[in-house]
Amino acid sequence: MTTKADRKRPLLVLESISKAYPGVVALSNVSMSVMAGEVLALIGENGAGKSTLMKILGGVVQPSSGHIIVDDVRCDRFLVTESQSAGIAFVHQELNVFDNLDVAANMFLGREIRSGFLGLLDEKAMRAAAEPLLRRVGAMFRPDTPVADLSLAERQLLEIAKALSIKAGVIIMDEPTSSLTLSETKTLMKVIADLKAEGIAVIYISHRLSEIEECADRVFALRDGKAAGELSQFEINHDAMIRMMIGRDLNSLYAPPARPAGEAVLSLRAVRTGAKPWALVDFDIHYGEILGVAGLVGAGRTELAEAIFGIGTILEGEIMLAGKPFRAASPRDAIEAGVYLVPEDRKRTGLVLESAICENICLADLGAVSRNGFVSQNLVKERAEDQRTKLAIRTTDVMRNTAELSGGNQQKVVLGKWLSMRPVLIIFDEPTRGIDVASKVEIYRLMRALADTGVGVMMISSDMEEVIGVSDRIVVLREGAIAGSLSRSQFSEHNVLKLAVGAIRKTNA
Amino acid sequence: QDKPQLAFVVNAASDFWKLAEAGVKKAQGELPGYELQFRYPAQGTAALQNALMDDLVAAGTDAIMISSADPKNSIDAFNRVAAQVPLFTTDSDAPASKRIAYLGSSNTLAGVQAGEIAVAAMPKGGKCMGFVGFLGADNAIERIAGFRKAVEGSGIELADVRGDDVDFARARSNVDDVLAANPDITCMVGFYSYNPPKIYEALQAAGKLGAITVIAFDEDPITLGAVREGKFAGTVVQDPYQWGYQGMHLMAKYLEGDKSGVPADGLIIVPTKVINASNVDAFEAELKERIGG
Amino acid sequence: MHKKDLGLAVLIIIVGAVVYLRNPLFLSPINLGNTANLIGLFGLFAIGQGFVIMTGGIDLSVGSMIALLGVIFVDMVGKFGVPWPVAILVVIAIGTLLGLAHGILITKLRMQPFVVTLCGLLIYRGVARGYTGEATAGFPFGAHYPALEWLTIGRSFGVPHSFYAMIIIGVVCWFLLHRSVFGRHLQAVGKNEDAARYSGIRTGFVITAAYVICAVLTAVAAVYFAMFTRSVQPSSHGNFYELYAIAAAVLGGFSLRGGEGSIIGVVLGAVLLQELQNLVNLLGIPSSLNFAVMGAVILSGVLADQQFNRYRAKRRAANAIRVLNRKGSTPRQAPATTDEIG
Amino acid sequence: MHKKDLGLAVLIIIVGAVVYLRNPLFLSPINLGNTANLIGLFGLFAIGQGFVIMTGGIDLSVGSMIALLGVIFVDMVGKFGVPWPVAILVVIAIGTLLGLAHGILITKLRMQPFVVTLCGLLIYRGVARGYTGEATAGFPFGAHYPALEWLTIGRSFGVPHSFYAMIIIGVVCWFLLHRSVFGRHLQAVGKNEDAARYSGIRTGFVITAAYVICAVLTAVAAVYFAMFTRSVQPSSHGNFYELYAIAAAVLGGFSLRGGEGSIIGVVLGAVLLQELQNLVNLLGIPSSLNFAVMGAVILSGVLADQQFNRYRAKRRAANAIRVLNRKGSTPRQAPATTDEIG
Ligand SMILES: Nc1ncnc2c1ncn2[C@@H]1O[C@H](COP(=O)(O)OP(=O)(O)OP(=O)(O)O)[C@@H](O)[C@H]1O
Ligand SMILES: Nc1ncnc2c1ncn2[C@@H]1O[C@H](COP(=O)(O)OP(=O)(O)OP(=O)(O)O)[C@@H](O)[C@H]1O
Ligand SMILES: [Mg+2]
Ligand SMILES: [Mg+2]
Repeated sequence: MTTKADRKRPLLVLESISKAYPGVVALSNVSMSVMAGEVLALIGENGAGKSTLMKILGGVVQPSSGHIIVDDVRCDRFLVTESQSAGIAFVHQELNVFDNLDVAANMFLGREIRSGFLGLLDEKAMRAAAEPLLRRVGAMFRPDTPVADLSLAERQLLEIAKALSIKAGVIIMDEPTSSLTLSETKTLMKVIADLKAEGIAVIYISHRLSEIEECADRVFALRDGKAAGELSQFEINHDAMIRMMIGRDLNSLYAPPARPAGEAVLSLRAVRTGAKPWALVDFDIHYGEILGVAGLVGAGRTELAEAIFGIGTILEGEIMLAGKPFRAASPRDAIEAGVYLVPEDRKRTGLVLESAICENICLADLGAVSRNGFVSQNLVKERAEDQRTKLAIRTTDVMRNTAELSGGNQQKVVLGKWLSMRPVLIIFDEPTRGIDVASKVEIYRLMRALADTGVGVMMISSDMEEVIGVSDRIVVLREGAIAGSLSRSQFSEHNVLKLAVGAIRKTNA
Repeated sequence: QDKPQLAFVVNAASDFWKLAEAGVKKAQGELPGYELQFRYPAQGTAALQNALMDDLVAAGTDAIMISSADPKNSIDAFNRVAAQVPLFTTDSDAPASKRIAYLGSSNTLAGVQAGEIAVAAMPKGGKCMGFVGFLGADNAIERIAGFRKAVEGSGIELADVRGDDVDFARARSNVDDVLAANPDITCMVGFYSYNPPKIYEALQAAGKLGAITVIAFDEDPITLGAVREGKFAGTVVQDPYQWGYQGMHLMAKYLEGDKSGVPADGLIIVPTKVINASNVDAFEAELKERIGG
Repeated sequence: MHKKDLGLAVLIIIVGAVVYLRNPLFLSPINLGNTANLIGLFGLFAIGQGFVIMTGGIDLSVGSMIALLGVIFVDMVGKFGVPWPVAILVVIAIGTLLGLAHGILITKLRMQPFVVTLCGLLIYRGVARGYTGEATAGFPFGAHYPALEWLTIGRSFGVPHSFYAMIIIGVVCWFLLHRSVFGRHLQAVGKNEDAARYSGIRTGFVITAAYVICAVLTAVAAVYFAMFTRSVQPSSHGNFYELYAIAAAVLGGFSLRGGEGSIIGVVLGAVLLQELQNLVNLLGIPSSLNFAVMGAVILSGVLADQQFNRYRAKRRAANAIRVLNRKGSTPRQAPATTDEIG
Repeated sequence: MHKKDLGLAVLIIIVGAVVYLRNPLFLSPINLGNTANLIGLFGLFAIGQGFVIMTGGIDLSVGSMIALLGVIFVDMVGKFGVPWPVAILVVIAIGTLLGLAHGILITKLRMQPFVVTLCGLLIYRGVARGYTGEATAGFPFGAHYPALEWLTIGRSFGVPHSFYAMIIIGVVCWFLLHRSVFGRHLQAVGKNEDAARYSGIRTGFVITAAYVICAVLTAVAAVYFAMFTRSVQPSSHGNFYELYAIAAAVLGGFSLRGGEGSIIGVVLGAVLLQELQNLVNLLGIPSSLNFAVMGAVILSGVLADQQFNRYRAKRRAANAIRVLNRKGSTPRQAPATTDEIG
C-alpha cells in the first residue's frame, strides 16, 4: 500500500538472502523489495543484520545463498561494480573516506571526471561539481579541503553528498545521521524528500525513530537476521516499530531525574583549549548530575571533552576536579583521577577492533584482572561476561573479535570498558551513536544509575531528543565557547537550537 | 692539493689487506712527496669499486692500483680510468685492459702449492672438501683449479667446495654440516683467509683436530697457530705487504717518468710461500715486525 | 598453540621428514646439535624483533648491532682483558641505550621506525668498521675463557647452551608477551595506537620498551655470535640478519601491521629457516641454490597453510547455512545449489 | 612541489654546499656526470618501489631481480647473440611476469607482500647463481654494441643517458601517479583498501599493476646496471638495492603504511643517497665510515626537517592566537574573527 497505486513493479528485489560468517548466521532467508520513489526504512536492533543486508545490495558482501533481482534480471553474482551499474548508491555506516585525498577527490572516487585526450584527472571540473552537492547537504567545508581536516560529522556529510553525486535509482543510507545534529538532519530530510520527488528510492537505516516517522513511506524490520514484519506509512509510530524490532513494548524511554545535584565535581574557569584558543569556557558539572552538551557540528564539543581527558592542550584557565586542581597531561592521568571518556569515533579511538571483546573491556584496567603482573584470563572473561549481561551485548562469546560485532554492540563494548571501573566523572561523546532503541534505554538507565551513585556525567549528544530527554541541565557550545545554559524547565528544541546558532544572547550560567 | 696522490683500492674489507696497508704506510714514510691513500669499497662489488675509482679520478688522484673484485668484466671501467691516470692491478689481473702492469701473486700457482701440501700430507690419497667465500670470484676459481691440477692422479679428490658469502657464522656451520653429513671426508681446504680458522674451531668442537688433514690459505693467527701445533698440514701465503710497498714505489717512479720497473709482459709476480711447522715461527716474527712497524 | 603455529610446525616436520628420507644423518645427534645451536643464535634476536614488529614497527639495525656489539665484546675480552661478565654487562648496557635511542626517536620525535633503524643499520656497521679500521676483531690464538665458553658454546646432554638460552629467554618472553599486563598493552598499541592511548596506556613507554627488549636480546645474541665465530669481521658479520629475524617473525605469524604474533611462532620461524639452511648442505645441493631452495620452501609452505585455512573457513560457513536450512522448514526455493558462491 | 619535497631539496643543497666548500671538484662536470649516472640508475627502480609502497606494500626482490635479469640480458646479448632490442623486450617481459606473479600472490592468494617478495629476493638470486654456476656473466672481450651503449652509457651534453631515462620515466610516472585516474585509485587503495573496494575500485587490479610497474622499471634498471658494470656477478650484483630503493622512497616522504608519497620526493631521495655516497669518496673519508656518514646525515636531515615543521606549526598556532587577542576585545563575544583560522 505504497503512496501511489501506479507504481507497478519493484526496482529491486532481494530474494531469500542468507549470509553466514564462520560461526554466525547474520541473515537467514530475508526477502525484500524496493519500489521507485519510496523511502523504505530498515529497522532492527543492533546486530539484526541491517548493514549486512545492505552490504549485499552494495556488492560489498557476497550472500551465502539467495538472489538479487534488478529490473527483472536475476543476478547470481553481485559485485560492487554490478551494484553501481545497477544504479545503487551507498552511504556506509562505517565511514569510508580517504584522508589522504581532498573532498572532491573522495566524492568522485571511482567515477573521476577526466579531460584531455590522455584522460587525465580534471580536478577543476570535479571541484565545481562537488560544490553544489556539498551545499545541498548543508556542509560548510570546501571541495578542496583535505579530508584529514574534517570532523566525523563533516565526513558523514561528505559521504551523503557523495551518494548524491551518483546518478542513482536507489540510495542506501546506513545510519547517515548518527553523528549529525538537528539542523543537518533537517537538511537531510529535505534532501530525501527531493530525491523521492525525483522518483529515486531511498533505503534508510536509523535508530532515531522520529526521523523514520518523518520520512519513511514503509518500514521493514529485521530481528535476529530474519524478516520481522512491515509497516505501511499510516502504521508507522514509535511503539509499533519498537514492538516489531524487539518483540515487546518499551514503556518509557527516559527515566526521570532523581534527586537534586550535589556540589561541583568538575569546574572549568576561563579555560582556553589549544584547538579553539579564542574561546573561553566556564562551566560546572555536579555530583549526581547528567549535564547535556549540545551544539552544532564542529562547535568544539569533542575537542573540549578531549582537552579535559588529556588529549590536546589546555592553554590557560583553571580546572578543579572534586575540589582539587586538575590538569591531565595524558589520558592516563585522567583515568587515574577517575575521569573517563567514551569517544565519539569508536573505530579509531574507542576500540581495538581486532582484539577480543573481553580484551577491550579490560584494556584500561588490566591491573585489576591480573595477579603479580600476570593477566588472569579467567578474571578477564569474568569481567567481560559481567558487562555482557549488564549491557546485553549480543555475541556468542566474549572471546570473539570486536570487529565482528554490529556497530551498536561495539558501542556497548566501549561503555563496558568504563563501567567496569570506578568513575568520578564520565564524559560520553555521542554515547548512543548507532545504538538501537532498546539499548539506548539501557544506556540512559545506566547513565542515570551512575549519576545516582554520585558520579558526574557529561553527555555530548547531537540527538536533540536525547539531550532533552536525558539531561538534568544543558549547556550549549557555539564556536568553542559556552553559548548558554538551560535548566530543565527551559528545555525545548527551540531554545537549544537558538543558543546553538546564536540567535539569542546567553542566559545565566 | 699540491702533492701527487696515489691510491691503493682493495676489493673488500679483510685482515689480509691490513698487511698491504702496512706496506703502503711504510712506503709513505719513504715517499714524503706523495700523498698515499688506502681505500676500502663500501661493499665488495666491482660496480662500487669502479664508481669509487671514478670518484677518485674526479677528486684528483694521480695514479691508482686496484685489486678488482671482478677484473675480467671491469675492462671498460679500467680503460676509462686508464685513459685519465696510470692504472695498475694487483691481487687479480685484467691483462686485456689498458692497465700498465700487474703486481701480485699467481692464484693458480698458489692453488698448485696447496695441492702439493695435500699430496705430501696424504700419500695414500683422500677425499677433500673445500670452503670458500665467493664461489664465483676469480681468485677462488683459480685456486680451486690449481689445487685440482696438483692433486690429479694422486688419489686425492676435491669432492665439492661450499660457499658462504663471507658470513662467518655460515662458514662455520658449513664445516659443521659437512662433518655431520659426510663422514667419509678426510681432508679440508680453506680457500679464503677466514675459512681455515672456522675449520679449526669446528674440528676442535667435534674433537677431530688432527684426524682430518687441513690445508689452508693465508696467515690468519689461528691458521698459523694450528700450523705450529701441527694440526694443519700447511698454509700458502701471499705477500700483500710487498704489494702495497712495492706498488706505491712503482707508481711513484712511474709518475716521475722512470718506467724501468714495468717488465715487458707487464707481470710483476711476488711469489707465494708454503708455510708449515718448520718455518712458521720465522714467518710470524716477520709479520709482527711489519704490522708493528 | 595457535592454529597458525600448528601449520608452521607441520611444515617443519614435513620438510624434516623429506630431508631425513634422503639423508638419515639429518637426525644424527651431531647434526641436530649443530642446528639447535644456530636456532638458538638466530632465535634469540628473532624473538626480540617480534616485540618490535608487534608494535607495528621494524628494526632493521639488528644485523649491524650484532657486528658492532660483537666487535666491542671481542675487543674488550680479547684485547683489553676486561673480565667477561663485565664485558657482557657493558654490551647489554650499550644495547639498552641503542634501543632506548630508537624508541625515543620513534615515539618522542615521531620518526618512522624504518628510517630510524635504517640509519642504525648504516651507522652501527660504519662505526664498527671505522673503529677496527676494517680489521677483524678476534681472540688471540689459544686464548681460552672456560666459563664464558661453557656458557656460550658449551653443551649439556648434547644440546648447545645457546639453545637453552633461547628456550629460557623464549619462555620468559612468552609470559611477558602473552600473559603480562605489558604484553597486553603491547598488543593493543600494535593494533590501534590511538585507542590504546585513549584507554590510558602509555603508548610511548610501551613502544620504547619494545625497542629496548629487541636491542637487549640482540646484544645477548651478539655475544653468542661473537663466541660462535670467535672473530668478528665488521663489514660482513651479521649482514642480512635483520632480514632473517623479520622473516622468522613473519613466517611465525607476525603481521608487519602490528598487533599479531606469538613467541612460539617466531621460534618456529627461526627453526624453519635453519632447517632450510641445513638441508642445503645435507642434501649436497650446490651452495648457489641455497637461497632458491629456501625461498621456494617458504613460499609454498606459507601458501599451502593459507589456502588450507581459507578452505576451512569456507567449509565452516557453508556448514552453518546447511544446519540453518535443515532446521527451518524449506526456504522458498532451494538455495542449497548456490552454496558454492560465497 | 610539496613542503616535504622542499625540505629534502634544501637538505640536498646544504650537503652539496658543504661538500663543495671542502672539495670544489664536487661540482666538476666529470663528477656531476658520474653522480648523475648513478642517480639515474638508482632512481629508475626507486620510482618503481614508490608505486608499491603507495599501496602499503613493499618489494624486497628488486636487488635480486636486477641480478637475475642482468644475468639473462648479458647472456642473451653476449653469449647467444640475441639482438639487443629483442633482449631488452625479453627482459622487460620477464619483469612483467614476475611483477604479475607478485601481484597475484598478494591480491588473489592474500599473502603478505613482505613474504612474497622476500621469497622473490631469495629465489631470483638463487636462480641467477644456479644458472650461471656462480660464474660472472659478461660480454666477450672487445664486444661492442654501439647503439645499445649509446642508449645506456652514452652521454649527451655531458649528461649520461641513464639520467635522461630516469627523468623521462619520472615525468611519465608523475603524471601516472598524481594526475591520472589510476594514480588516484592507487592512493585510495593504499590508504584504505576495503573502502576503495566499496567505492568500486578494482583493488586487486590496482595493486597488481603497482607491482608490475615496479618490476618493469626494475627490469629497465637491470639493463642499465648490466651495461654500466658490463658484467653481472650473480651473488653480489644488486645486493641491498631494495634497501636503497625503499630508503629513497621513505626519505622522499612515502609512508610504509601506504597512501602517501610523491614521485619528486622519491627522485630527491635517490639524489640524496647518491650525493652521500659521492661525498664519502670525494672528501677522502675512510670508506669504512661511508655507511656511518650516510646514516648520520639521513638521520639528522630527517630529524631537522621534522622538528622544523613542528616548530612552524606551533608558531602558526601561536600567531593565530596573538592576532585574535589583538583584534577582538574580549574573545568571548568575537567569534566572527575566527574565519581566518580555518
Ligand atoms: N565480518 C564479520 N564476521 C563475522 N560476523 C559478522 C561480520 N560482520 C557482521 N557480523 C555479524 O553479523 C550480524 C549482523 O551484523 P550487522 O552489522 O548487519 O548488524 P546491524 O543490523 O547493521 O546492526 P547495527 O544497528 O548495530 O549497525 C552481527 O551478529 C554481527 O556480529
Ligand atoms: N583532525 C582534525 N584536523 C583539523 N581540524 C579538525 C580535525 N578534527 C576536527 N577538526 C575541526 O575542529 C572543529 C571542531 O570539531 P569537533 O569534533 O570538536 O566538534 P564537535 O562539536 O564535537 O562536533 P561534532 O563532533 O558533531 O563534529 C570542526 O570544525 C572540525 O572541522
Ligand atoms: Mg549496521
Ligand atoms: Mg564531536
